[in-house]
Amino acid sequence: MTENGHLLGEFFINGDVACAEGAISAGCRFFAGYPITPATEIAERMSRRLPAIGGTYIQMEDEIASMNAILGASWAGVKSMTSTSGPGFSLMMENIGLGVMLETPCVVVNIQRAGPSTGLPTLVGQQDIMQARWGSHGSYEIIALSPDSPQHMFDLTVKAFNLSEKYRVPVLMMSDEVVGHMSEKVVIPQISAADLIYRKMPQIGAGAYHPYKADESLVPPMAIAGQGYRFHVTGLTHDERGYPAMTAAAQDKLVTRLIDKIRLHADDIIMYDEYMTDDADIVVCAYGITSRIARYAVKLARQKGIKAGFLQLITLWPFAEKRVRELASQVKTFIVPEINRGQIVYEVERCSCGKARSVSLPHSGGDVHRPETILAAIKECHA
Amino acid sequence: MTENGHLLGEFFINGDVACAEGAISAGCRFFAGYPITPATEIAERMSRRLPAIGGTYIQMEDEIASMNAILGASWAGVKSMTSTSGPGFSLMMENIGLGVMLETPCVVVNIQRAGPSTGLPTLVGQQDIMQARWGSHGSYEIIALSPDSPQHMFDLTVKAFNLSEKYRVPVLMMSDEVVGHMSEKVVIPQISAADLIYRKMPQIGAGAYHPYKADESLVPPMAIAGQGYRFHVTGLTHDERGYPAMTAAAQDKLVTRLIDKIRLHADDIIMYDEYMTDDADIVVCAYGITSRIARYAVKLARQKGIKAGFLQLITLWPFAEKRVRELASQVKTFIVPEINRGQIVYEVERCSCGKARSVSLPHSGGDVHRPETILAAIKECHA
Amino acid sequence: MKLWRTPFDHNHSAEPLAYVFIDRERCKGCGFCAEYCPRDVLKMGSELSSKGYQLAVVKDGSKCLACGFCELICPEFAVKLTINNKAHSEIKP
Amino acid sequence: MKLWRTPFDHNHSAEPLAYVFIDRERCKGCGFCAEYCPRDVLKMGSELSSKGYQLAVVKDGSKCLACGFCELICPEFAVKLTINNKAHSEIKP
Amino acid sequence: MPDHEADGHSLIAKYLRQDRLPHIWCPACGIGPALNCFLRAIDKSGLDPDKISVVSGIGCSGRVAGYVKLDSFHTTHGRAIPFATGLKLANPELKVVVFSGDGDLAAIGGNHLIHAARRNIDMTVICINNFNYGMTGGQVGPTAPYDVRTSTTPYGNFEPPFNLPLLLYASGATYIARWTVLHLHQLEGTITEALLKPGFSFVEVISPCPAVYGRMNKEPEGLDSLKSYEKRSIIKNGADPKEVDITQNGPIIVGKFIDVDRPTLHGSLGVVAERARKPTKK
Amino acid sequence: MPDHEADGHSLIAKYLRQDRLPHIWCPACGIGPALNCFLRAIDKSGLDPDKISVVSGIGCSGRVAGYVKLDSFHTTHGRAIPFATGLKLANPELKVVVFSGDGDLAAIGGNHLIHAARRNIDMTVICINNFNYGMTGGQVGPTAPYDVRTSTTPYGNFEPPFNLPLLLYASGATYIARWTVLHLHQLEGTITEALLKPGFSFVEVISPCPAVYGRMNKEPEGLDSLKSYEKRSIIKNGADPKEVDITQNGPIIVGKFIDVDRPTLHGSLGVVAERARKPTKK
Amino acid sequence: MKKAEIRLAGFGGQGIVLLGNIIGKAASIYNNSYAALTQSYGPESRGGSCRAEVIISDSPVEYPYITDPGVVVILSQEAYNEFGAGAKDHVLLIVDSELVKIDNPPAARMLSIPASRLAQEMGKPVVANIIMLGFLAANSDVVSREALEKAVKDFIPAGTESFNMKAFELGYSYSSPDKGPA
Amino acid sequence: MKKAEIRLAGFGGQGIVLLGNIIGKAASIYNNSYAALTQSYGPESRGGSCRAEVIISDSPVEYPYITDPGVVVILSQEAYNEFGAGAKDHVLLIVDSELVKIDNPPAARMLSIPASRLAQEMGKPVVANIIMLGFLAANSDVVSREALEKAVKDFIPAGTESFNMKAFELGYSYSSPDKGPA
Ligand SMILES: Cc1ncc(C[n+]2csc(CCOP(=O)(O)OP(=O)(O)O)c2C)c(N)n1
Ligand SMILES: Cc1ncc(C[n+]2csc(CCOP(=O)(O)OP(=O)(O)O)c2C)c(N)n1
Ligand code: SF4
Ligand code: SF4
Ligand code: SF4
Ligand code: SF4
Ligand code: SF4
Ligand code: SF4
Ligand SMILES: [Mg+2]
Ligand SMILES: [Mg+2]
Repeated sequence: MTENGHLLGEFFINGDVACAEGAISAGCRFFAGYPITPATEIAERMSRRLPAIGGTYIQMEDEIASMNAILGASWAGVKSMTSTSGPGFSLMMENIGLGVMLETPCVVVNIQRAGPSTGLPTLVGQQDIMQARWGSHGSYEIIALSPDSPQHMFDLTVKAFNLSEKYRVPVLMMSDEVVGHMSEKVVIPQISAADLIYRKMPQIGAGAYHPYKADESLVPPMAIAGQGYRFHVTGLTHDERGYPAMTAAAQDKLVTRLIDKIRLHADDIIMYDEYMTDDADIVVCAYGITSRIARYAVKLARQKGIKAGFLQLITLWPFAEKRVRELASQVKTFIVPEINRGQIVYEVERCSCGKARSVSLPHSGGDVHRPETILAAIKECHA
Repeated sequence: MTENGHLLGEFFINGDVACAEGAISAGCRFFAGYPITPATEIAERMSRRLPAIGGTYIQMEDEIASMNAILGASWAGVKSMTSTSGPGFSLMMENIGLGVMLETPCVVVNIQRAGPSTGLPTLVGQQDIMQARWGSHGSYEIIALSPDSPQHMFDLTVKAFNLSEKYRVPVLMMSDEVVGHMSEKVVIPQISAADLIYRKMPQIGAGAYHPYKADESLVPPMAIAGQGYRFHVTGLTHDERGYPAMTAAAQDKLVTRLIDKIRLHADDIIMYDEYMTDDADIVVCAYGITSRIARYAVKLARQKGIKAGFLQLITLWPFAEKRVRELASQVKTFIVPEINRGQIVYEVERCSCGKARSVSLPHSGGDVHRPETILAAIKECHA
Repeated sequence: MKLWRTPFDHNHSAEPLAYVFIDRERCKGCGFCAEYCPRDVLKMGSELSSKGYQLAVVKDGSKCLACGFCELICPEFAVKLTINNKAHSEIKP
Repeated sequence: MKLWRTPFDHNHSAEPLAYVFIDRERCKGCGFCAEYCPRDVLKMGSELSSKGYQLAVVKDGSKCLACGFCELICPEFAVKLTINNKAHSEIKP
Repeated sequence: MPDHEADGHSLIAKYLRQDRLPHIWCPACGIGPALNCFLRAIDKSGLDPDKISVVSGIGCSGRVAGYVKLDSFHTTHGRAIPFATGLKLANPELKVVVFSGDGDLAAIGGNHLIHAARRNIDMTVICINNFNYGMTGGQVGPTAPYDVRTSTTPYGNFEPPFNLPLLLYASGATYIARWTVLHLHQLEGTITEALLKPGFSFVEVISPCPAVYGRMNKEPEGLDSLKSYEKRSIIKNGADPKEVDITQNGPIIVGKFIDVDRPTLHGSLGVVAERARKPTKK
Repeated sequence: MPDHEADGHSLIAKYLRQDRLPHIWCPACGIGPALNCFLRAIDKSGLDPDKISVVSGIGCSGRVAGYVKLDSFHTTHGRAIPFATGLKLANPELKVVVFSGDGDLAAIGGNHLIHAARRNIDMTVICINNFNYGMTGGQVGPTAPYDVRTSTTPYGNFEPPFNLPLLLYASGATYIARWTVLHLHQLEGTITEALLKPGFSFVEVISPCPAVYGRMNKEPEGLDSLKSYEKRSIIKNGADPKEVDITQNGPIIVGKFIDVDRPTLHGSLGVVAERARKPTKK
Repeated sequence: MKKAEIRLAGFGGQGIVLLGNIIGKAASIYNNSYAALTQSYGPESRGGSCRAEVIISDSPVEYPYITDPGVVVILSQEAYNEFGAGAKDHVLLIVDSELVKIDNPPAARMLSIPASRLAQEMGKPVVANIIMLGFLAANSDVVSREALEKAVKDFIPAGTESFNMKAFELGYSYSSPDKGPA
Repeated sequence: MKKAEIRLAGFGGQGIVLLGNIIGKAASIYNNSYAALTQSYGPESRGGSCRAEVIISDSPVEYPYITDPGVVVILSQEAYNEFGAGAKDHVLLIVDSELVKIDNPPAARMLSIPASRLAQEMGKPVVANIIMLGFLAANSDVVSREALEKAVKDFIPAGTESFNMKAFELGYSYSSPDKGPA
């Protein structure tokens, strides 16, 4: 363990534990949560780790309380996180919206299981992807990431904190039961201050500071409680001073900035990975655990001489719209396997504008796609 | 008032009150809710009306409780409803999912205001449209309707109960503050038994009855509590007996049916209205309060000789995919004004497959579009 | 029920212990100050404010005890009490 | 603490008041029945069930009081008590 | 000899979905004996089983709804009570029982619990208190005594627990009792009484969870817990709810604590309905 | 003469965002006087105002956060307490005050309220109890006395109310008091004490809502309510929380009811942190 | 197509939305026209700005917002500043002279009545809106007096009919000191 | 590319996932290979069916599921019926002979050890999995004995090292009555 409390070295750990360690490495020192399969191991790890390194673990009475607690902690200046799965994620929706409205950095981890409702608590799903984008009421944009392995869990959790601090928005880690529960080697590197982003603090005095006045970055500096700024923030539509402003004009100004600070920085935020797309006719587009299977299937297809390629979405939201539009002009078909009944495929279809065909490979959950299923779809599209 | 307790005649009432009266006319006799602007008048009306006609009004401790209470009431055999707005709708998400999973008929009314978060509590929004479709975790389909006037509130509420009973799914009335709070004449007709749909009851004895065994309609008959069926239902993935079945196969069977009972009956469920689309080059697609403005703008455009048409979505979900695909082959442009930063336009764009252009006319909320804004967009597309 | 405090032995004072000022823009005529002033310093006037509220007015400022209750109870932060230091200094403890 | 009832004056009975049957498929060897049988009718055996649980067995059925506690406490619904009506009819109230 | 004692196993057959056995509970879990008492109480109460609905939330205890051969509802975590409220209000003929765990009822569901008690709705709530979240692997719960070890309190629980009978009393429950799964005859009798009591009744059942809670707190076998209960429990009917809090090693006061009468929600709703039906001027 | 009495208006200027006046509250609403007491109590307490955070939920009372010139958070309906919990846990140097309404704290937020009290977290909760949901137009709330008229109980309230001091006592609060907005000096003193008390303190303020609740319950003017309080209230410090419930026309017992000491959450967290830092074998 | 647009503006608690409802109901139910009432208000229960707008038309109302009001009723200074001062000359402006101070006469035809004072003199400040309605009825022909009176009775508490009719009559027969009914 | 796939199957509470973790860690941390452990279990805390599967490979594991296990360790009758009985002949099948009753010998090469009885005899039924691990170490070369022992020590409670090593040794040196190590 380093002085900062983060681990260093190689570990054989599961994705949940890797996520917790990623958070700690990113500087997270507050965790509020409520147990739920298959995310509980994150909370358990945090409950063991945080007290020893000056952080706080608290198990709240439910997920709503957990979500609010991490918002509060963030306003006290501490990087904070919660973790849950579908049912708890649904409960958090209202206050993820509060996080968006107050522009509160924090990370929410969803280890997805199969739904709807209680569904299959111990088995995998990737069914909350659209919910991550649209699940809270009102107009907003959000950032959501999708890891494919324990190492990726670690790396993307660090990334999630960085994005969250940079853009002052809750960042959603949309993982799944398989990634959360599978164990692999995770290398935890030395993390230096330069690797981590902390929110911009106000550079001016308390009198002149307006909590929602942004420069061209569109992200306002964030004062934290207890430093004399005596600021006010509200979930109501507000002006730059943070005061309620009950007009359509104030609404438009505020919402436009909240949306634009994400949309206009999409290039900085969006991450994806490609494999043999250069000359591909058929591109399989997947994310999370499914991307490992899809990549494998594409490899098999290439062995059979089919010009298949693979696009892995690492950032789910904002959607990699530009890249999909580009690829749509090049390829004939997108195949979108996901452990749901069609979610990201809607975006792929939309951005293809009829130039490429979009084929959904849905799965109801409880298990992952078999590589053969994806391969068969590739072959069929190829024929 | 008729013997059944429903009103008869002409009334000058607002949309919220019309919704309450629609529910009563549809046979709703249980309402559980939690006050919230701008939906409170529905609850207030119900609290006055129901006790007098043998129904029950209860104000629960929050929206989560309200949602669960109406599910419970439905399983006791009583048509039930709740009403809310954005923040409460977000809180209901988990248990709307339970309603879907248990296949529980009920109606949830969302009088939309502007968000995100507390936003503008007294001012209009149409920002929860995608949330209605995707807001709960897991894979599912749902029905959502969008009224444009107090009369429509009445009529569609009756329709919502009918669809809900027929398909055993929560039906969402996605109204908005303007429609909820505006008053117009509402004609309440004599409603006969034939106008109303009640859930299919089991025709076989308790021993042979399986709560989730469906015929080709895909909608299983529904026993209610207290009649000797001694049935079990669970939010876990379950088999036809309603018993938990923790396998991917059971999940696939169940989820497929839940989805197909809506998707395969889309033609029966989907309602839309058209105005001068026959020869239109440009179609404005709108819903709710915005459709009244859009229709007016299209009329103005026609007066100026522009071949504009209008598509009003009455059913938001399932989306009128077929009709939009057809129109996309005919028209050059869709213009989609909505009081959000782009939601239904995603579906329009997707279903247009690049054949027609989709133009979003977003609005941050707090007010409605001005007819001139839509007209200007039509003119621009025409030029 | 004792709702206010008697800060000093007010009988020893010749001048009012405090000056009461009612902000006419803020007062909404609730009548709390007038009703609960222990010395009947305040009363509700007949004049309406620009928003149509009946304004509280000072009836007899000389009787003011400087108890502060009017200031404390005013829902509109409309009452401003200025302590008359001169009067206070005259009082021998 | 009195956890069970003594249904009859059992000393008057010659035959066991009830026959105890342990379902070997259900028993998971928790030991509750054996520990809390007031008459030591039951004990934990050494045999393992197909799932590897140590099974409860009847040690001395003749001492059974028919108090029903074993049946009530078994978490697995594995204990079945059959009242010996003959024995009961022999008992004069 | 009353029927229910003579023929426990046929009662079980009558009220239990035997096609679902073996159940999912761990060996030596206390939920089974509690369920056993509940089934017998149903029979003893003389209530028409066709009119009884059992509603559970999520958790090991919440699985009870799946095993009783009655109309039964396995809802979402924490929401059994509002679901049951809807059932009962929509059909007052039903006897509605909520059977669930401490986490379900007092953590995420705590608000519904106190509000239902406040309303004094006709409902019996049976709470299996095993001091932790069994189903998710033994995390601290709101009834976990101070300083106990759980999977999320590796250094000891730093939060004091609720005293559930006191909380329920303060909320308005009219019948409150507590027993351990060793006090089975008493538990059976109490549940019977609770089922027949108008208004809101609450029965707390102290129950071992050897698989997770016990393992971490020196009671790795269910028997260890029962022996601890045997040693620590003190029957004190009518005890002041203030004095029945449970500590890690202190006494466990059991008994029927509260049994009072207050107008029930259904009574008051009747009054309101009558007023509403009276033709008024307007 | 202590500073805070001498110069009420300058205090107001010090702690109130005067640029936001006039506030949105109705004429004769009781929130203003309560806020006034709070501002004075802050001053009296000697706490560094830069270290005080005020958190509110949604409601008329919840607007207080917007008017105090302190770090202040206007969160979502019912969630002020968990938000405040995060603030306090992440920075124990802060003094965290939750100022909100009966509906916000005891209806939708009831669970957070009892759990925060259970934890005995360092936090002062000031609850404006106006017996209804003022902001949304006067619906029944969980403290509304039996049989009162509200916009959703047109035939009379059919639910009994919570006795908040008793509920808080049962949950574990270590400081509990109640005053009406007529008892302003007492209220000021109580809030001052509460602010300085370690652990969870709860101050209930009985307050008129003439615009909606009063209008429907024969107190259409704020003064009517104050006069009713004057007539009905009885000061009884140390009263047993059991005996302080409020009925439609009965007495209103006011006073400081509970002031006891229990380990605070921060104390216990300190113990745990110490244990955690001790190097163990593994 | 005959169409009338009426704007009623003041602050919360003055019964403005009720006025809108009475007018709308009178028109659509008792006068057999079509009417649409929209409203806008702030978060305050009382005292915030409040507006009700009624369109009355002999054909169904499509676009439910008023675009060019023929009648504007003003019940607060704020409302006057926003909607009264700049009203064009074809507008009939009706103001409560007790609540509005007018420095420069507006372009619009203006009639004023001290409705709130008259109501206070009647002993019930709340009936100011009904007095105003009577005055409106006398000075504009958007809805018939009979229809308005019927509608008033639908909305007021039972037992207050005659008092309200007296208020209505007071307004109806009030003769404005300004450019009176032509 | 060298690749080994191991399946461990039984029921909850037997420490199957722990076994998987030990093997995975031994391979990936102490043997410098790559390993991926996946698991599947039901909602029961104990007694439900439970499975852990490990892939060990000298290159990064892409597809994380086993497709053709070379070693199958069986700790319950149910698991045997599902994964053991039909195992092909290139598979090494290791069963706890105390928990599995085999009617017809399977096609696979089978080794058995009464690990649960041996553990009970040691006085600690929970070490059955470590005995099994020792036996596995002796009869297959997927991971080195040293690596496994190191990994065991990482996972067991402090103070139980020597006891666990004894259990490991017991399994390691146990000679199966079946077709033993070649
Ligand atoms: C909204 C939500 N959050 C969390 C969970 C996960 N969960 C399932 S059961 C449970 C706790 C159960 O504890 P308790 O009610 O005490 O029952 P026990 O298992 O101890 O009998 C939790 C947190 C869930 N299913 N839903
Ligand atoms: C989730 C949610 N539900 C409902 C509301 C609507 N709402 C706003 S304030 C309020 C009640 C406020 O009552 P109380 O806390 O007593 O405050 P008061 O206005 O009486 O001071 C409600 C229900 C909301 N904003 N959010
Ligand atoms: S300070 Fe105010 S309340 Fe006290 S006596 Fe003077 S005027 Fe009256
Ligand atoms: S208390 Fe304030 S608002 Fe009320 S009358 Fe007096 S000065 Fe006016
Ligand atoms: S009934 Fe059971 S517990 Fe009672 S004596 Fe017989 S064997 Fe023992
Ligand atoms: S109580 Fe039941 S499970 Fe336990 S040992 Fe006895 S028979 Fe077996
Ligand atoms: S985990 Fe605990 S409560 Fe759950 S079944 Fe096992 S022993 Fe019982
Ligand atoms: S509605 Fe009631 S609580 Fe709200 S500001 Fe008005 S008087 Fe006060
Ligand atoms: Mg529990
Ligand atoms: Mg209130």
